[in-house]
Amino acid sequence: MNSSNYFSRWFFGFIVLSLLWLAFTFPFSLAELYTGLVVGAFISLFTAKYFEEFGISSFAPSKILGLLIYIPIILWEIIKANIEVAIIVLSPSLPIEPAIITAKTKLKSDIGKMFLANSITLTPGTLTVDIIKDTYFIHCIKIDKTDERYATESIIGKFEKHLRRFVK
Amino acid sequence: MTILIWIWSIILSISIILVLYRCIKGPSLPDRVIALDMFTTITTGLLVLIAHFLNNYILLDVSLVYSLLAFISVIAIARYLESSKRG
Amino acid sequence: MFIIGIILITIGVIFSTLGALGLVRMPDLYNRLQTSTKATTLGAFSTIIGVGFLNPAWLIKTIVIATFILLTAPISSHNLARASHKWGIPLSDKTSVDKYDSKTGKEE
Amino acid sequence: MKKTEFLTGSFIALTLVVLLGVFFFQALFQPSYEGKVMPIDNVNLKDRVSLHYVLKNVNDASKYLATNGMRYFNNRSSVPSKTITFGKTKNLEEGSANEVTSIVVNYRGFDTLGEVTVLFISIIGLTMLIGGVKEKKLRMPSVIVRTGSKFLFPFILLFGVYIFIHGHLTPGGGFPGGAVIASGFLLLLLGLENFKFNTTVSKVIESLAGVTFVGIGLVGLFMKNSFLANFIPTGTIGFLYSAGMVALIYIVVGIKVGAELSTGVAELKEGNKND
Repeated sequence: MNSSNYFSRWFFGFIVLSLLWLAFTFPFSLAELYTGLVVGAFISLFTAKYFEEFGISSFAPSKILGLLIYIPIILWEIIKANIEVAIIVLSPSLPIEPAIITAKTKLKSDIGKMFLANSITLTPGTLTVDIIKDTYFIHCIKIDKTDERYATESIIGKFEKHLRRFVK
Repeated sequence: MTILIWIWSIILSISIILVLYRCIKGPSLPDRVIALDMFTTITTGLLVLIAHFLNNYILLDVSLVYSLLAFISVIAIARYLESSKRG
Repeated sequence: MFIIGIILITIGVIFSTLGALGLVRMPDLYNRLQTSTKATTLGAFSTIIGVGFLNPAWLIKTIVIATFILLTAPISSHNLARASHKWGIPLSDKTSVDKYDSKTGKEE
Repeated sequence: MKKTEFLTGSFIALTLVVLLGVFFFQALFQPSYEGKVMPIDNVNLKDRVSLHYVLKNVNDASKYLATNGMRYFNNRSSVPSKTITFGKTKNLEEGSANEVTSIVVNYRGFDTLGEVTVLFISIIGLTMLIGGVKEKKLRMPSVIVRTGSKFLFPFILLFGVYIFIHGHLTPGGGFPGGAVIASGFLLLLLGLENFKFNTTVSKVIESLAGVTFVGIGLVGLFMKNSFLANFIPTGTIGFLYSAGMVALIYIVVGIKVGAELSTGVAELKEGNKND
């Protein structure tokens, strides 16, 4: 999919940007639709090269379904993360044992790595500090084992299997 | 309803004051940048609340521009810090 | 609709305040970054979506704003953490392991 | 800086300045409408506002003047005032829901042309000043920042375009929209390690936009006998296709300001290595 051609990227950008335009100008009207189509086509004409791993195949139902499943999972994880942080902040003794540990991912594409890193940053007690090739350096607020395999399973594993449904 | 909005705004203002305390005291430059980043995020929420209070759709556009500019400024400062020496 | 909106805004306001409290209480920069990123992201997200629920005509626009915040906040906080590690901000005394330090000099 | 670029840039700037001068003097030598000057000590503010503004409707104003004539000037308080309803009132004088836009582009469009020209000249000056400064090397960005800036750039661009196309309906307009577009380019300059901003193309786009601005003004001059007059029907207030020329001019101003500020930002980051 890395080598999706220019037209397929342009089409992806055109659809996404036009939909976003309609979302911006919410009370739907035909004038907005025409303007949105023109603007979306024009912008994606010269920003298509930045949609590197997308294309017409991104609209496959399985991928859209994967994204739709992923959204509630990440939202639930964010809420859990916040409750955990709230307990730490409100307890008088500040029970923290910070550490920077490593973990490995199997995702290949840049966009997949970005989504995974953002998910890690938003979820319980973890923050991505850097990525070098496939190694994630993660700052944890509270950790009992600093083993790499344990970290890979507990932190990355729960997102990776859902993310693989729509990114490589 | 109005009373609720007042309470929410006052609590958000208190949190903004807490953030400003860290911004003034912060031992290093990145601490202050974090405080400012958080300041802008809270202010975006407050702006949307005010948009509801004044029933003014226009402020939503303003809040989007505000969060966009905050994001880009934080990235700029971080990239500058990344490629310079502490001193 | 109305009640969901009020509950969402209340959750958002509470978590924003908790994030601010965490920013004041935490001992070193990285932990501050952790609390501030998570708490304010959820705080702003839930406040904005809550306003969307109070005003159903605004819902789509508020979802766009909230998604934008959800996408950009982790990127900027990641870049700040990386920058301050490279700039030389020390970790707190409680830190047990720092595996990043050995490879800091190596560029991709 | 390349010599040809500089020459084309100065040529266009000179043309703009000469055109501005011509219109300035044309305005000076026009006869005044009233023919008499009011004494300064008892000027009423109401007398300073045009009848069109009080009535908010061109057609009604002309009808009123045709029937009532000079009586209007003696008895201001009897002028009927119209209410304006969003989404219903048709053929308003300037038709823009955002009053600031109607003032900046319609009543003071000439001023805006001057502002845009000032911005253009200051960017040229910045280019000359920055020339010879060495580029500061940034460290390799991480994968997240690189991918994130690539992913967000089209959406930021779309948002900038949204702001300046909706300049007559929501706050914003050409200048903020251009600034948002420039911030998108700033994000790319920060986030990608080998992004080269093509200053030549941006200068050409900017000059074309400036020429279009003056061209719209000239069309107004030929059709309505006044430079930058609103020659397009203004439609219904609050709709996208309304306000006539205001929307058109704000699109041009947005493109021009976006290109100008992006050029400025790129020059600040990269320095100027041609000269």
